[in-house]
Amino acid sequence: VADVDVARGLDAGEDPHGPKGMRGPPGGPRYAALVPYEVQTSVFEGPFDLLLHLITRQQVDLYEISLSTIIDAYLVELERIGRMDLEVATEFVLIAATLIELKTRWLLPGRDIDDLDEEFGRWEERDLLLSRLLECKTFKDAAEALQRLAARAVRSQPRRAGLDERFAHIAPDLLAGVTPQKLHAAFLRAATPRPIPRVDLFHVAPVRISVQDAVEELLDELPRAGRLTFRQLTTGLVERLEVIVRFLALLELYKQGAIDLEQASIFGDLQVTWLGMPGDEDPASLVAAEAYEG
Amino acid sequence: MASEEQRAIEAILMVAEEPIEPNLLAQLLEISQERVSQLCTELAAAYDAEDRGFVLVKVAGGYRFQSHEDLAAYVERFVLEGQSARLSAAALETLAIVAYKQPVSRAQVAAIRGVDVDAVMRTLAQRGYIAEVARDPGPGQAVLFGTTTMFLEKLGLDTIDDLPPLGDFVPGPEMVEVLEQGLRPSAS
Amino acid sequence: MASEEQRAIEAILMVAEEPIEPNLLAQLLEISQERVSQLCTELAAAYDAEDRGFVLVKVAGGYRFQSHEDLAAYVERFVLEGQSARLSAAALETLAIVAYKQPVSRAQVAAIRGVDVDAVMRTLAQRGYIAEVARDPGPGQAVLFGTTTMFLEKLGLDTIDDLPPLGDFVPGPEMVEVLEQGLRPSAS
Repeated sequence: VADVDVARGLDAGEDPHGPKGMRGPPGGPRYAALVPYEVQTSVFEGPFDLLLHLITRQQVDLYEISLSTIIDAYLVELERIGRMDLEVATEFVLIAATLIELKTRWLLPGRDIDDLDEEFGRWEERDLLLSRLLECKTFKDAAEALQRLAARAVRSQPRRAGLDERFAHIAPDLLAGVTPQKLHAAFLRAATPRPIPRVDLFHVAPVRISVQDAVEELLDELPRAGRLTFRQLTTGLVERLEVIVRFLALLELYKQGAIDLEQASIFGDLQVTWLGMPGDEDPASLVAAEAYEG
Repeated sequence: MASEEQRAIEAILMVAEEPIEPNLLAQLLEISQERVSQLCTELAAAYDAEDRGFVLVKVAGGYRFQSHEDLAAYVERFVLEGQSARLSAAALETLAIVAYKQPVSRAQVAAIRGVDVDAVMRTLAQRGYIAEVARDPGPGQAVLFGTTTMFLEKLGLDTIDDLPPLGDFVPGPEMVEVLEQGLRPSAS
Repeated sequence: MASEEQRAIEAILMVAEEPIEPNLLAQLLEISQERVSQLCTELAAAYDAEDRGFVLVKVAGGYRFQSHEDLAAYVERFVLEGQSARLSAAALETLAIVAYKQPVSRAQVAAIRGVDVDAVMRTLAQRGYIAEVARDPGPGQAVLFGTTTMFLEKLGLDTIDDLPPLGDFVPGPEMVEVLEQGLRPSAS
């Protein structure tokens, strides 16, 4: 599943031609059945928003829905909006990547498990996701309440007239002690450009990293370190995509039994422990098994 | 008939440019803060009884005069300038998280939203709704954000405790059911 | 009980920062100027009868609320004790932008400062340090601000050209853009 979807999601995001290039596949009958698109929302506010929408409006089962369906749905939404700006494109790549991350988390540790512990683990994952969706929904509704309060408050305007001229003589001289030099300095402070916010350039300068490369890097790093946290492993990575690709690489190694993963608390740092190469497999074969690109 | 103390409060609030805290009024009138609260409550009730076009309210910790909400249509044109643009849905949700979780770090907000919130947080800070309020004492010393006095003013709240409780917005059992259904692994 | 028309006048005068001319009130309420005068006289009489701490007066050709003269002592005390006697760093920066870039609109100052500057601009104008000097010829006709003679006196300057020169200071690109866009003549 992941192979196809990773490729499509990122290709779409990197396409410099905008909406024309982003036209998703028309979608088979399955797509039409699962996602009858009658969307009121404009742009989804992140992956949880999209998931919430898909689940509550379409009543779909996320395990049944393929990632490509979700991405198609998103492409349909983008087309409906009828415009393509950088923000939307960035958002799209982000959503696609995060969905891949979420989906991979459910899929990689194995679909057919007999082990009870693992089965429980899957339920935990599901509960975690459920709790995050509920949290997302809670703040969405809270935001609407804030909006209503603000809309009501704006109907009453405060008095701001201040002192009238009768009191001008006693108003303190606010300019006492202000010299032309101080004013000059204040201007320079105000006019000096503030640090320009870093612009995410996913869509114009695609990050060319593959999970394969990431696995190789990890195979180099992990045996030496033995035990590391995910945070340590991703220190210095600037792009979110790089972090996600590293994460996918870790899952791959986990699947192969080369590492163990532990997370002490929800949102806690992921502890990565090197277990050694499974069997007498050569690291090279492990790398070769990995084909998909990020 | 308004008492001398009530008259003094009316006069001061008439020249004030922002909500005036009860302790300042108490100091200026040389009376207790409790007395100030009582007098202001009486004044507000009197304006209400007389059906005045203005009200006396407590907002962001202080008292101020403001136009009656019924008359919004008449005062609109006086407040056009400086009327700040509406917040986007993303900004509002981020603001809600900061309001209810404060003090909160950027990373904590991002974890809840599931997306990068840097740009939105910057906008909210620039527009004066949120501000850095502390540093996380833990390692990394992340900047912690909270809402501002202006946030309270914009929402017409006296204190942050006047926000509707977050519990009011926790989805009901039907919604939980729907979400749970959606996340149930299919038999394979 | 105040009538709906009286209530509307109260609401408008409460939020107005300048005396409001009777013809503007007449236009907003869709009634005659004579009726406006009559209503205002009635309101003023009511406040007087209730012995309020504020009065409704006609000054400079318009109506406004102001504190009752009896209570000047309280207002003076409020001014002296309750208000900060120094310009904040933010206010000083705002004043500096107006001084160096005049004539400049509120929106341009806000764009350079990156924050809402309404309150600060209002205070600076009330204190007589800055004033409206022109209208942007472009669409929207934004009010343009500049510094006053009083500002020059306070800083001991003869003319505005006596401010320390900006020399080879190069403003950031955003600022150049802000200033160029706002002041570009329309339809050229």
